[in-house]
Formats: sequence, C-alpha cells, structure tokens
Amino acid sequence: MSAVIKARHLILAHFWSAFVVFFAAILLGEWQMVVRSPMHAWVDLPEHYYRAVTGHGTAMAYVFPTLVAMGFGYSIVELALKQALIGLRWAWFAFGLLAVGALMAVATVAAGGASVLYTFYPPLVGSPFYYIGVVMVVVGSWIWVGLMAVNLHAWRKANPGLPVPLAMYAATAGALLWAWTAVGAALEILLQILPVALGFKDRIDAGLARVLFSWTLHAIVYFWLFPTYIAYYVIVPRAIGGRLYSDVMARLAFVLFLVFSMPIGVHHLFMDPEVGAGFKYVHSVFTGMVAIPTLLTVFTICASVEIAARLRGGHGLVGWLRALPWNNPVMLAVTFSFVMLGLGGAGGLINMSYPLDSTIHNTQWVTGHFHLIFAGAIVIMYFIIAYDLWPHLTGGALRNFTMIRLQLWLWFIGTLVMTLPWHVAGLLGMPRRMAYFDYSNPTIAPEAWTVTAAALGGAMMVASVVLFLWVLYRAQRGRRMVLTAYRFSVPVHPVLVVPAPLNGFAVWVALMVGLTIANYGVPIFHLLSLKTSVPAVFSRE
Amino acid sequence: MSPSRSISNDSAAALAERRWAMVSVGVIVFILAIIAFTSIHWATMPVSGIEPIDPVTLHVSGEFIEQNLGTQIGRDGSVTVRMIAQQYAFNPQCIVVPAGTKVRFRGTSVDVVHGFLVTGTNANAMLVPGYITTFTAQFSQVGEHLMPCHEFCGTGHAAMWAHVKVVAPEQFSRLAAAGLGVRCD
Amino acid sequence: MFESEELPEDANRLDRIYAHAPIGALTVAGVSTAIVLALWLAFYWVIFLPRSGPI
Amino acid sequence: MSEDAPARIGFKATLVVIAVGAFAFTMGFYILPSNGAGATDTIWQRMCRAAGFTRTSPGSASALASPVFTSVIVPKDLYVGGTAEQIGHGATLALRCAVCHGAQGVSGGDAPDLAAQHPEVIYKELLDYQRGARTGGVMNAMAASLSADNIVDLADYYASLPPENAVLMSMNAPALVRVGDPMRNIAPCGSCHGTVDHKKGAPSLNGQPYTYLNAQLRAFASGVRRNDANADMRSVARGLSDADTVLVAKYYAGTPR
Repeated sequence: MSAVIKARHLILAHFWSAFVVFFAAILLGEWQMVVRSPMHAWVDLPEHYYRAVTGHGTAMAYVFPTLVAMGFGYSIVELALKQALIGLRWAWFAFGLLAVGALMAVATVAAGGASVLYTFYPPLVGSPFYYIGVVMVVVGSWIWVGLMAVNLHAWRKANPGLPVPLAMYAATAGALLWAWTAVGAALEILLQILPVALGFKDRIDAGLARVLFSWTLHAIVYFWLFPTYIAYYVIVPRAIGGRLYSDVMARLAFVLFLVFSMPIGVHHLFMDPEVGAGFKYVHSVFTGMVAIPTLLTVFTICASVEIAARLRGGHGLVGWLRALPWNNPVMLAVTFSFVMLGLGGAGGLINMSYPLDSTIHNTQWVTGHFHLIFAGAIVIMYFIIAYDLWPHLTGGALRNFTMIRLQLWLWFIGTLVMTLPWHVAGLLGMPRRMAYFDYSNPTIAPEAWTVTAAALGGAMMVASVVLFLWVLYRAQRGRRMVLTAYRFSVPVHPVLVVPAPLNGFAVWVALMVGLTIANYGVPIFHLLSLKTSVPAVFSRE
Repeated sequence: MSPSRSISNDSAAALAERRWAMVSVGVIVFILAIIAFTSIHWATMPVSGIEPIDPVTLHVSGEFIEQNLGTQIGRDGSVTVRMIAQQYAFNPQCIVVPAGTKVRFRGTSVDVVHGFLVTGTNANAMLVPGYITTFTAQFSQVGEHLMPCHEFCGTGHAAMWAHVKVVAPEQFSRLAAAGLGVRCD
Repeated sequence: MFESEELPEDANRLDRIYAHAPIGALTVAGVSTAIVLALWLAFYWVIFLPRSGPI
Repeated sequence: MSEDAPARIGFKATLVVIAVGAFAFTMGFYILPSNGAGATDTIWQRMCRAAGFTRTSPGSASALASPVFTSVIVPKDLYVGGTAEQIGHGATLALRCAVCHGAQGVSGGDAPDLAAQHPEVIYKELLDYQRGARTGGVMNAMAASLSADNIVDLADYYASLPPENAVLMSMNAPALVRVGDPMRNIAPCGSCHGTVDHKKGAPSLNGQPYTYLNAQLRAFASGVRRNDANADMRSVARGLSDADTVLVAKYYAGTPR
C-alpha cells in the first residue's frame, strides 16, 4: 500500500469543491451580518437578504458537510480497510450528480427563484429547480452510503471474523444514519413540495411538512458531527502521541448516535400546534439520551489525551495538561472544539428542555447555538481532517504550522465573538431571520452591539478560511514530502475481538427504525388522517 | 505494546468507564426530572391539542372573524387573546392583556408559517396555517413589550412587529366592559 | 500528517499509565460537565423561572 | 463494558431503549397531562389529550362576520385566466365601465386603471361592492345587477388587457416601499404589491391615479373602508403619517405601469 491515496483525485475533488462552496457561503453569511448591523444602512431590498440566507443555509447544510463526509469516507475505505475503493465510477457519478444538483439549487436561489430558506417552510413554495437540485445532492450522497456498505461488505468477506477497523465502523454508522434521516426531508420534497412546485397540486399540509422535516432536521446535525467525532477518536490520539483509551467505548458512542439522534426531531416543534404535548415530552427525553454518547466521547478522548500527556512525563491530577503538545495544531483544534462543544452543549440542553425552550425558541439564541456547534465544534475538526489527509492526497507537505495555528485561533475566537453575543441577543428577545432592525427603538437598541460583534467575529472567520485555503493550496503546489504510511490511532491494547453487535449494525439499525416508528408513527399518521392542507403561497409569483 | 492484557488494568478502566457512564446518565436524569417537575408543578405545558382550521375562510365565519379578534373576558371570567397572523401583520397589531392574570392565547395563520414571541417573557409560539395554536401565559408586570414575528414568512418578514401592552387588571376590566375584543391599535 | 515525536515504546509504562490514567480525565471531564450543568441551572433559575410570571 | 458477554450487548441495549421509551411515554402521556383540564378524566382521555387528539374549547366567540367586512373567498380557478369566450363576454360588459375606467381599462382620470389588474382583485372588489362591504360612488349600483358569471368574465377581461410596460423592481423606491417601517408594523409596500414580491390578492398599484391611491389609503387608515380581508391594508395604512401617505401614493402614481 502506497502512502499516497489511490482515489486521491476523487477525494480532492470532494474536498476542494466542499471548501470552495464553504468559502462562498461564509462570504454570504458575513455580508448578512454586515448589512444588518448598525454599521450599515438597511439592505436595499430585503428579498436580497433572504436570497443570501437561503444560499448560505443550502450550501452549509446540504452541500459542504456532505462533501466532507463523502471525501473522508472514501479516504477511510482506502486507509483503514487497506483496499482500493470499489465502485470508483459510481463515486464519480455520485459526485457529478451532487455537483450538478448543488449548482442548480444555488443558481435558482441566486436568480431569486427560491428565497424560501434551506428549511423550505411550506406553504411557501419556490421554483422546482431548487428542490430538484437539493434532491440530486441527497441522491448523490445516498450512492456514497451504498458504496460505504459495499466496500465494508467486500472487506468482511476477505477478512472473515476480524474486527472492522474503528474508522470504517464509525464512517459506515454515519452513512447509515444519513441514509435514514434524509428520508424525512426527501418525503417532504417528493410527496408534498415538488407536486406543488411543478403545478400538479396547489395545496400543501404545512404541519405535516414540518413534522417530516424535523425527522431530518435534527439528525442531520449528527451527520455533520460524525466526521468530527471520527477525527476525535482515530486522528487525535495518534497525532498527539497518545493511545485511544477504549475502542469498545468508541464503537458504543457511534452506535448510540445511530439509535438516538433520529427519533428526537420534534424538539424543534415544541412551540408548534401540529404535535401533541405527549410526543413533545417523549422527544425531549430521547434528546437527553443523545447527550450520553457525547458525554462518553468527552471522557474517552480526555482519557486518551491524558495517556499522551503522561507518556510525555506529565503528572498530577490536572498538572498533566501542561505536558500536552500545545504546539501541535491537532491538540489546539481538539481543545477549541471541546470548549465550543461544551458551551454549545449547555445551550442545546436548554433548547431540548421542553418548557425552557419557550424562553429562546426562534430567537437569535438558536442561531448562536447551532453556529457554535456546527461552525465551531464541528468545522474546526473538518480543517484538521483536511490538513491531516492533505499530504496523502497531494504529496505536498504542510510546513508552516504557525500559519495553521493562527488559522485555528482565528476560527475559534471568531466563532466565539460571533455566537456568544447572539445568545445574549436571543435572551433580550431578538428574533431570528430579520433582514434589518430598527435600532432606534429602546427595546432593540441594547441588542445592536451583538450584531456588530457578529460581523466582527464573522470577519475573523472569513480571514481564517482564507488562510485555510491558502495553506492547502501552498501545500498542494509546494515541495513534495517523503510520506510514511498513514496511521489511525491505536488503542492501548490491540483490538483482537469486538463483541459481535459492535462489529455490525443490525441491532442498531433495527432500534433506529423501531424508535422512529414509535416516536413519529402516530404524529405522521394522525396528520395524514386530518387532511389539513392549505393553499400554497408561491415565492415571487 | 503489551501482548498479554493485564486483567486488573482492564477492570480498572472498565470501572472508570462505568462510573463515568453513571455520571452522564445522572446528569440527564436530573435535568429531565426538573423538566417534569416544572411541567407538573407550574403547568408550563407547551402547545398541545391539534385543532385543524381552514385558513381560507377565516375572515368569513368561525372563531377568527374580525370582531372576535383581540382580548376578551369569557363568561367564566377567563381571559382569551384571539389573534391571527398574515403576511405581514398580526391582527391585533397591538394586544392588551391584564397583569398577573392567566391569559389564554388562541391564534392561527392566514397564509404561511408565522410565529411570535413577547420580548422578555416566555410567551412564544408558532402559528401554522391549517392549525389553531393554544397556550397559556402570564405577565407579571405592567408595561409594554415588542412582539416580533420570529419565523421567516416572506420578503416583508422583517417589518412584522406587533406590540403588547400589559395593563393593571382594573384598567383591563374597564376596557373589556364594552364587550368587544380589547386591542390597542 | 500530524505526528508527535516518537516516544520510546515501553509496554510496562503504558500499562502503568493505563491503570491510573482516567483520574485526570475524570477530573477534566467532570469539571467540564459540572460547568455545563451549572450553565443549565443558571438559565433555569435566573432567566426561565422569573420570566414565567408569578406562580 | 468489556465485562459484558459479547452477544448480550445488543439485547441489553434493546432493553435500555425500551425502558427509556416506557419511561418517556408514561411521563408524557400519563403523568404530565394530569395537570390539564380535569383530574377526573380517564387514562384514555389523558392519553388522547397528550397525543393531541382532543380539541380544546374555543371559548365564547361570536360566529358570524359582520357584513361591514368582506365575505369574499376568491375561487382558485380564477388565478388561471379566462377562456376567449369569457374574455369576449367581459369586454361587452365592460362597455358600461368605460366611462370612468377608460375604453382600454386606463381611466385617464381619478378612477383606478383596471387594465392588466390581477383578476382576483377585480372579482373581489366587485363582489364587495355588490354585497355592501365596500361603498363608493356609483360602484354599488353598477355592481348590483352583475351575476356571478358576469363578475368572473369582467375580471378575466381586464386581466387580459396588456400593461403599457412592466416595471418590476426599483432600488430607488422610497424606504417605505422597499423595507417598510418595522416599529410601526408597516410592511414594505413592495413585498405585496409587486415591486419586490407579490402577495396573492394584492392589486398592482403602478401608475394608478394619485388621488385614488391617496383617498384609499386614508379610507383604510380611518376605517371608512374595511373590506380588506383580515385587515391586511388597514394594518399598514393606520401607521402611515400624512406625509407617508402622500409619498407612497405619489411614488406608485409616478411609476409606469
């Protein structure tokens, strides 16, 4: 096995398009922050603002993380299974489908044909090309799910009875999660929105659409989170000279995500009239359950990092922290990621707490929460994934760690400067998704500084992405390096046997589907029986 | 790396993991218990009950015709705010409620999904066309609040702000004596 | 890409560390979780309850 | 975890999930709904309430709309446009309207232009005149004799007349037209009337006579005119100052159709 990844062209295509989309979307985000801040006059036409929001959301939620997960997944197939990727043509086809779909969706939004936000919000309905584009992105990613399963299957046949490498096990769990969670939004688009957008129907059930979307809306966050968690377990300990504390606990965390991240989406609908309070409480309880694999992860990663520190001579109850390789970008990134995960997690626990949600529902607090988790805790590890794989994809070395550290610091500080004031703004009562605010009003005036802060933090994040792209570009164009084989973290003790359920997915997929039926079955069928369709409202008629 | 696994070490690790798992579960159970207690004790139930309604005929007949909108005192003395949302205004645009009294909100949407919050309070709800939203809130202090639409409802969304006036109960009774829905727009 | 400088492999040392290691991790993870829980409780008492109106 | 008999992890996990589910459903459907309407209701009633199957009482509210408000529900096929036959019949009927509204639907005076107006607008206003929800000059008498089909044909006819030219956007429009004024809850005129976006049922205002626009805004503001369904125009107009009214009326009057 060469140290350079064979499918590198495929994977580089995924990563480069992901990061270019990411850069474009973050510019849109920063523009929004500037035009609605007190530093700038109100936007000329609010419709332009909502176009930008739709473009930002579509790119960031559907295109960017999907491309990263796919590229990382293909890398894992080759690096962890040590086999050439089966179905390379299919992978290119999936990429093409995704690229065409993404371009179609984004072009439609840019032309003003679908300023409906990435969460769709029927009965608002935009141009069918937008929805068809999104469907193509999802179908492309489903091909990737199939390829992950096919490659794992081939490996199992060639290596009967051996434990599936952790990286592959986790990546496949993420793929299965995505396959199932995307079904909700797919049903909403294919059965409800597209028939209206294409003109076959003129009524749509807004409540049912919201329930179906919630099926996707929460677990999609865990799909975004999977590459990050995989990096915690299989990259971080190796990169800082530690050992993975427990391979079994890692697997357990991933399958718990598979089971619990799905049947909890109704916590987005606590304030909605189309779901009964009983189901709201049930979803709240299961949302609490999904915090458990995160808490397990925090412990396992801390323990793995502690091993690194003690191997380096660290000692004491907390004194070992000093012995950690703080110059290593991975150490820095995982620390930043954990800090933001902790703050975002506290906010998340508040959001999922049934009555407490009424204080902050649909305020700027929520925007702060998910940017802290996604842009902060999740994306900072995407940077690390790209950096870590880059030499094996391009043959070029990353030589300037100072630049990388600066990039990570900028991202961390920028995210905090942007999102923490948003939390405050939400508590002051600032609603989400406003194109402008009248800061002369005495109730709104105290919120003005938070928008300025967001624009400032956003600018730091833009600078960070520019640095990130520059580092990648320089490495790809720069001097070649002599590569040693790529390694994933190894556990303290080599994994000889894994309990059968943690080497496969049957139990977990069954639980995931079963819980979905238990928690979503009645609400969905109840709404179907009510026939509460309302006339569609076309965006920009 | 040691080829033979040390049993005592492994069980020490298992014990640590188990303890940590217990702590994790404990934290979650603690939070869920407080939520349950809060819900039962203070009846802070979120929106429940699925009540369909046709948004097309709202203005013609039924509960949400224009003269019913506003705040009314029922025969049993209960206070109900009846409201609708549409692109891009609430009706009433200015809601009057008595302080220190349980107020029931009933609202729905004429066209697309809207939502609202009353700044500085826990009054917060979504208004989805085709469904009636019902919830109860209480405002302790006399004063004025903003009431923005907090769900994207189209290009005019950012201009969709209503107001809430919390008045003394006696003052509210005087206003309600006329028998019509009380409102301040 | 990122590799720590190679440390001498010492199985006994690793085993010793493994046996005692989680104390530090339990401390750090425990303190972090306590902070998260404290933030939740602060929100509950300082923000949520006062806004719920008189009980 | 390593102590668990390997194959039993799946079984144990299933038990845990079932236990959590049982707890969640018991709490959500039995314990928590206990604080609701009555302590006397049966388990079944409680569960139904928690699942959202039970409707709450609407409370006391009168059921019939006063005739001063509009009672029109625009049929959805009106948005499609009429047949040639309907349009032709509409043209014949429109001969009576030409005195005020012009031979080609362009009045040249103070009456509103009807050429290329959205059909649902003409349909709704004629019905409102007929039913008395809107009053104005000769229009009540003119509308009184129209049959339901006549009204549809007239709407289709005027909608079929070509606009002089279509202007969609203007970045130079007054702030009230582009962005409105949030604190007075004045929605941007353009978010409904076509400069930025169009709301179903809202008329096109470009090129309408200034006196007409000015008078209607004032009638909405004072409540003299209240046939706007759900008060969507009164909500906007009552926040407008004198100067605002003049400004937006002049803007739309001066914008080519």
